[in-house]
Amino acid sequence: MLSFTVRKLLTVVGTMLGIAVLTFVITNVAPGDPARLVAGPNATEDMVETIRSEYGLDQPMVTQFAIYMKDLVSGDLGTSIVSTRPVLDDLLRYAPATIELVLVAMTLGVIVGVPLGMLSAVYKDGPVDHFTRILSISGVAIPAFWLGILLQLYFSVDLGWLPVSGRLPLVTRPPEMITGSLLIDSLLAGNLKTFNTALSHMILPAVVLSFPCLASILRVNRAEMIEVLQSDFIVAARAHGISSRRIVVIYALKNALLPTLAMIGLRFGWMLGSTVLVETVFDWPGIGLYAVSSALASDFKPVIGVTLLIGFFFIIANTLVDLAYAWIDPRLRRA
Amino acid sequence: MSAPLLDIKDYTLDIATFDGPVHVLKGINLSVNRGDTLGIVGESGSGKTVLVRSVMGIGPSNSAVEGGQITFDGQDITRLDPKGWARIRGIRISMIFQDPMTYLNPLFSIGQQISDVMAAHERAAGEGGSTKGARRARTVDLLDQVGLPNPASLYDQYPHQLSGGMRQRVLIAMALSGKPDLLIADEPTTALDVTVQAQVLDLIKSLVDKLNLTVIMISHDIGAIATIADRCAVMYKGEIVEQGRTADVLREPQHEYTRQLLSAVPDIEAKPARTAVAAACRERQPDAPATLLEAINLKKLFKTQSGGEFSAVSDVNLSVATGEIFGVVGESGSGKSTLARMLLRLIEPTSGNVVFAGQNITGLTGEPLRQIRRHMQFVFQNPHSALNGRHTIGDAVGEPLRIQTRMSRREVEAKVEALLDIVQLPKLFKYRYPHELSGGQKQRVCIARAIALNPRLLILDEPTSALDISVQAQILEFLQQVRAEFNLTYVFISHDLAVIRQICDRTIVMKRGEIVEHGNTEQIFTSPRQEYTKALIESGRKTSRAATLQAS
Amino acid sequence: MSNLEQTAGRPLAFRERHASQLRQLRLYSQMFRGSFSSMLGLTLVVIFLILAAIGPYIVPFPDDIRGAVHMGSRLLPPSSEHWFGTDEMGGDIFSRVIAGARTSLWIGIVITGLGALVGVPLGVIAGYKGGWIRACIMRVTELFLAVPGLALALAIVASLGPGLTNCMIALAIVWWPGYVRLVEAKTLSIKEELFVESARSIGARTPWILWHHILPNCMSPIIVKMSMDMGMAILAAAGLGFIGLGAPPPAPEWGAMVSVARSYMPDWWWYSFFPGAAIFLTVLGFNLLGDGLRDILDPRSRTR
Amino acid sequence: AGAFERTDDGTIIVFGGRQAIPVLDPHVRYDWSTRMIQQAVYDALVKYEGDPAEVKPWLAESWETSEDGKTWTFHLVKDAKFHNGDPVTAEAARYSFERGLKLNKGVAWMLKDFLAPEGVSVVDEHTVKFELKAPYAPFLSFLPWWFVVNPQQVMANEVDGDYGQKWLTDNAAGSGPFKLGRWEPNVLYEVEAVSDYWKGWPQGDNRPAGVIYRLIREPAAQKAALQRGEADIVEGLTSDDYVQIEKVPGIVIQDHKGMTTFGIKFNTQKGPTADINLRKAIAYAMDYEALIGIYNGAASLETSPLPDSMKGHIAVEGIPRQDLAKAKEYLAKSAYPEGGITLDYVHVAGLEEARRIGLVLLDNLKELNIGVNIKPEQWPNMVAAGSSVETSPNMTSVYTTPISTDPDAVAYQYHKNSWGQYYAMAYYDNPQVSEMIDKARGSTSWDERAALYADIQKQIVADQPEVFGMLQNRRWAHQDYLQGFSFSPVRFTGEVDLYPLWIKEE
Ligand SMILES: Nc1ncnc2c1ncn2[C@@H]1O[C@H](COP(=O)(O)OP(=O)(O)OP(=O)(O)O)[C@@H](O)[C@H]1O
Ligand SMILES: Nc1ncnc2c1ncn2[C@@H]1O[C@H](COP(=O)(O)OP(=O)(O)OP(=O)(O)O)[C@@H](O)[C@H]1O
Ligand SMILES: [Mg+2]
Ligand SMILES: [Mg+2]
Repeated sequence: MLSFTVRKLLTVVGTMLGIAVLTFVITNVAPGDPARLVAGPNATEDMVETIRSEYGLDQPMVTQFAIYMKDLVSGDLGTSIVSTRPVLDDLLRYAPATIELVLVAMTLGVIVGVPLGMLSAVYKDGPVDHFTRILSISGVAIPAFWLGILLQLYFSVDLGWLPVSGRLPLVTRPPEMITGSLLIDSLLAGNLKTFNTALSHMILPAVVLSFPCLASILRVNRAEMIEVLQSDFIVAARAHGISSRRIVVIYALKNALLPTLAMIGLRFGWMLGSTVLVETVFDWPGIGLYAVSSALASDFKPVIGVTLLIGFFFIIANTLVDLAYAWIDPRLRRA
Repeated sequence: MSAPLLDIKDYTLDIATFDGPVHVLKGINLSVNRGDTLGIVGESGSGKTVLVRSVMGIGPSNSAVEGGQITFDGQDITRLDPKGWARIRGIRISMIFQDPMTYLNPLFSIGQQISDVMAAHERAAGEGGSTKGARRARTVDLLDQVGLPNPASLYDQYPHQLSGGMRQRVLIAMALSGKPDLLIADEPTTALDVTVQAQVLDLIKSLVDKLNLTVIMISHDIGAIATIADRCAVMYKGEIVEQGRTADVLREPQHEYTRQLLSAVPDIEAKPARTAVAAACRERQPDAPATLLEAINLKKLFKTQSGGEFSAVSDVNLSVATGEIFGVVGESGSGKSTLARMLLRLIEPTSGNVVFAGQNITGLTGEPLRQIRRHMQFVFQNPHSALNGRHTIGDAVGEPLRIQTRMSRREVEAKVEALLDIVQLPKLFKYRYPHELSGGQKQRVCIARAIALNPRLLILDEPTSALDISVQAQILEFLQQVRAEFNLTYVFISHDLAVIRQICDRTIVMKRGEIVEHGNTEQIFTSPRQEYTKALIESGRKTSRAATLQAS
Repeated sequence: MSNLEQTAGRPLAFRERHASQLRQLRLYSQMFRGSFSSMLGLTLVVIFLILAAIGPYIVPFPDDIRGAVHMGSRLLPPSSEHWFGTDEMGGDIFSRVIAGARTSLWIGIVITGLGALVGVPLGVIAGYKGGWIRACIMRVTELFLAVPGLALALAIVASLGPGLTNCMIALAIVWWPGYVRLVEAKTLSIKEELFVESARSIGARTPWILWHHILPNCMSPIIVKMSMDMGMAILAAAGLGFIGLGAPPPAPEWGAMVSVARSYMPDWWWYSFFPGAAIFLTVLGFNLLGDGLRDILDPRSRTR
Repeated sequence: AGAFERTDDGTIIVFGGRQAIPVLDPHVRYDWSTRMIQQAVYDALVKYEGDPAEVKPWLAESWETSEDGKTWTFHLVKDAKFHNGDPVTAEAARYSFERGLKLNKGVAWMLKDFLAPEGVSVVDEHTVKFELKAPYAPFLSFLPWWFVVNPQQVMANEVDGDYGQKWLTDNAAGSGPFKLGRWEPNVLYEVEAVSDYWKGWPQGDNRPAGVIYRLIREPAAQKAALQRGEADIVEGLTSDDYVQIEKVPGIVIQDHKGMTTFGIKFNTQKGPTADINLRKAIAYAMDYEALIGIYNGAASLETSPLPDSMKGHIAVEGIPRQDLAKAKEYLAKSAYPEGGITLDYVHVAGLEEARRIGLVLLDNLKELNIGVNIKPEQWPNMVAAGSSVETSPNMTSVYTTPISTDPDAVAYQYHKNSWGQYYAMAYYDNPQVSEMIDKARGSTSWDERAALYADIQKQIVADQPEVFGMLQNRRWAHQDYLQGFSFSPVRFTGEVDLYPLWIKEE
């Protein structure tokens, strides 16, 4: 068990280093010059030079890379040249918003997607099935940013039911930060009103983010359910007189859940990636927005940082999925 | 005698397919009385499974009953609603399935699956649920009854932790948990080892006697039917062509098909009339070396998943003389296929040497290896997967020619047609795809492919075990013909002792990767030296002798 | 069988020789036609292809495609003259949306084409060769797969600078690993098939096996994935265009159009609605088509 | 309902802006959003106010200049104090200038060529003296942007001799009318009113309790926020939105003529645009009315390189207006009489109007058979490309907001010394003009300078290093209950003086 954990840990570290190398190389293929941006429009060449040397941008690329990797090993992700803050601080500040959003969206995707997938598999070719199939294909095909805009237009502007963007109305003081999740923190603080407003801000972005995920979970679960329902052991269970309900909800679902779990893991990473679009549309102060604004300013340390963080979350998610796999599937359990 | 327990009258069933409806069952008439054991035999695809599944109400989804009815215990169950089925399925009629590997849910423990069935039955019977503990006790009891060791600890184990035979016992236990009036067993032993087959058959037989069950058992193995069933029915192309007391049917088959079937069963007791092919062959090729193939201390280690090592073949020595048929027998997993693959260098031996026609081929790579492969060919166990589904038969047969020779396209075409002729397939087949051919035809294609380059040695890895008995007989006979025609030397692998006895000159017996006995085939059969060999022959006899005994 | 023997004497007609293939095709087309969603997908894709081919020649305002300015007719709502209304420069949105089909088709083809071109050979090699070659290829692939594509593409375009070409390069860079994984997995399983061993036993060389046995058997999932990816690539490119890293003006690129149009919400809703709908329908079409193809070509891997 | 929140202290105004404030340090960064908050929490010796902008006494109640124009002495008010209670002294002022010059970031460029850190000295507790290396006429016009920080606080938070940069990034050590409140980078920034601000409050008891600057990146979201009453004042709507929202009752549009000039800079040294005839041809082909149209009328055409409200501005006669005949005439004289070339037009990615001007240009140049390749670039990359003659694009759209009201602020952009700067992407080289600029900035006599600037303007227009575009109006939309809005053209786009704002409650 110990060696297993150590091995796992080593792969995680290895992958993270790999991602760091990859993103560093990628973001440095063409030289942008963020120093100019922060130096201001009128800055003279020597002022730009000051900033360059302060951030080590005047060093040869190889040296910059060596320094970056050295710092990285000691947990330092470098400094954002735009915000002048350590990237790690910035990430810690913005990550909770993203994580909260992604988790809510994921939950939404799972609690809607799995039962719907199950239903449409059971009533294959029925009206429910047709509806969910349209839903699932649309979900994957619809541009998230466009859907976001349309929903904003309808629910916020036309109907005025939900706020347009942001995490909280600005006059609302956020609850004391404990977990970083506004929903949980406001509940912990016993502030239902804040909870409700935070939730109302969450709804649109979470729906937009979860839609494609919901769709693919639904799709996988449906396909798996159909396949499992035709499998020999389900036939056997039927032949042995086990009730259809039990067969579907317990026997088949558990088997279908395995590939669904894999999809959930996959989609988790994907969702983290799409936050760059959704957070832009909804002005959600998370790492996606941070990445976009940094990328647009050619400020690459934060971009690398965000990529690393997303990669890290993704690995964590996949590890969790693996654990869940082992928990569900006795064949994978170790002695 | 009162009314039969199960009565099938003029039952006709169609299955809708792309090409229109297929008449899978045509006017089936069958009745089973309480306490009867009925066996159904018939070739693959004759409709046995569809028939018994219809009795259970779990037939193919796109099927339509065209006529007739099925009556169970006086009740018409042809068009029963789900509620009605709930009272019958699994409780009054229950079923044991063909392949124990796929009929158990891999994610639930064995005990859980069995006690679920019990709970379902209690609910259906309206008895109200018994406690979990009570169910557990009964489950353990049942597991004990089907002869499983250590039933209490088995309760919490998962299917993958059990061997095939154990799983089949679990399935039997599950089928018995509802104390059914009628038990249907669909080829309960085909997926199992020879030795295990016999045990499971014994178990079913003893249960039938002990619990006074009414049983329908399907098999294409006439021996198995003869062991268990006192009545039997023969199915052919969706029809029941013959039924009656098993002994009668076997002794005096009425229908042409039955006769054919019976004559195709290889007889382990029969002393074969061997033609002296080997000698003739050597005569024709006096310059050929006496020993064509030799294996010296061959050894193969596999890495297991847990990181350890597993010896699939250890220290095997053998020598095959030119022109002989060299037999390899052994139970499943004894390393036969691994050995064969090593002989051909399809997998690398961990150590040891293979000498072919005086040349050590162990170290060969690249071009020399390719050249040597012209002379030794392989016929695989499963013809269904040995052909690439995307190539036409013509492509498949022509492939070795294209790879190994410089023949022009037209020459290849001509040769392919000639080869198809040799294996007795119409020339037009070269435009067909494998899935359009029957198993026997596919195996012929494989053989055509193997002999395309005029090899000297053919290694046949259970060439008939995936085929029906009647087809098997044809293929065996055909192989003999080809051998005579091409001066071939065979290494013939099989777990079917009767087949081995019929055609092999010399034989080795393998157990867990080692040769436990070798020598003249007849000698091994008449006076086996090892316990293992004896047991192997004995269990082979069990199924086979019963057939012949009752027939004679 | 008897009539088969009769015909054996004379040379065979095309129809007879290819009876099997024809039957297969007929089966496919029947299955395909039987599914409403597949047909819908096919229809959408065909419309899209037609528009990409002849769109620029049939639009009412061809000048507007290349960014003509009509300050007099800015932001007009949909009307009989301007079916989809006009944009902030007085351009006819209908014309621009139609013309965008070609841009999108190009994007889709380049990205999936490059992705497959790089990914498939690597996947086949990794799957078939095994050993350290496989380890190397798969490590790199997994590395790419460990970072969500959009995030990585964003970083690449940001570094290369915005523009359609860079956008396509970036997406191609993040796209190939998907093919490697698909093909590698498929190859691994095909490699174990008996027919491959059978080919080896008759002395086939590795390239022969890869080309004649492995690749044809990988083809179905590759085709399915490529048809799906056409849509997904268009979607991803539109996403980058939306962030402002895609095609520069006045190229009629749907994502970029939505991006600009976003500032004109909600009063000028048509501006963002139609390009967005075009993306949606196109991607939907390719997805449905891919789904339909999968059902007939590769029914067992319906899960992904 | 208004967006403002009532607290015990009064109301809190909500400002919706599109740009973040990553670094607040007044000597490190400035852009409009940053400076708006800097102006709120810090004081400088002097302050710009009014339209036209004038330099008003602030921390300095009076000042005098020596005869040679090299020494400036400022007398500080006695009652000014920092937010922590420390008095604002001459030493604080000196320290702040030293800090700004030594850090060599942000504002440093304005003075560093004329003022060394040692040139600032404390005369007495309330008097500070500047000794310039050479007379520098625009000196005073830069001082409003040199904010005074509290040396005690800064030095207390110094790490590794960084002059407290790290700390000042999101803390403040000022004496201004507001102090920092909630500070959530990338979300919102709050400043709270200092009730006993040393200079008092013009709106008296109506002064707000504070201002929240909320980041709303999307114009559509901004508009929605305004309409839904989630913001009291917003900036950065699209031109069409301003037109639209003007009709909404309860919303007021501030529309003022600004100083931000727009020009399409040609690369005058390299490529086809080195040919003055081609440049003239393009300038005459341009549809100037469309430039106004893009802003829905909220802009005015440039009549000179200098913005209208700048001292010394003259309307240069004969500045090109659209005239296709003339354009073709010039084209015929150029090296490309038939056109047939394609020129790059680079603009900052995301700048909507610049993009649209590119479209107009593209449309107009079709007449000359000249193609236009519109290339959006990230700002840093564009600046990097522009920093060398070789890589500077054929045409670059450049907005420049002069940092002060002194004509030198714009004229110097055409000096050869400015080469390498983004606003000098034209690589304009006219020794005569450079000489006149040098002369004007060294002179202490306004009349002499005015004459020089008039000549400079005429000569630059004649040389056509750029297409002289328009001055865009500055616009904000706010609720009608928001009072005290005061415009000054010298502020950046979007920047508002928060000090006089207040909310009128019914
Ligand atoms: N779901 C189905 N759809 C179409 N055809 C089917 C279906 N199920 C069975 N068949 C066809 O019905 C025929 C009878 O099949 P069945 O499974 O009963 O054969 P079997 O006698 O049990 O063969 P085996 O010995 O191989 O088990 C076969 O030709 C088979 O192809
Ligand atoms: N590639 C492999 N990796 C690991 N173990 C293997 C591999 N191939 C075979 N084995 C193991 O080696 C043993 C011998 O296998 P082999 O296939 O030779 O048996 P066999 O006698 O041919 O059995 P059967 O009659 O079922 O075909 C088995 O236990 C099998 O699990
Ligand atoms: Mg069967
Ligand atoms: Mg084998």
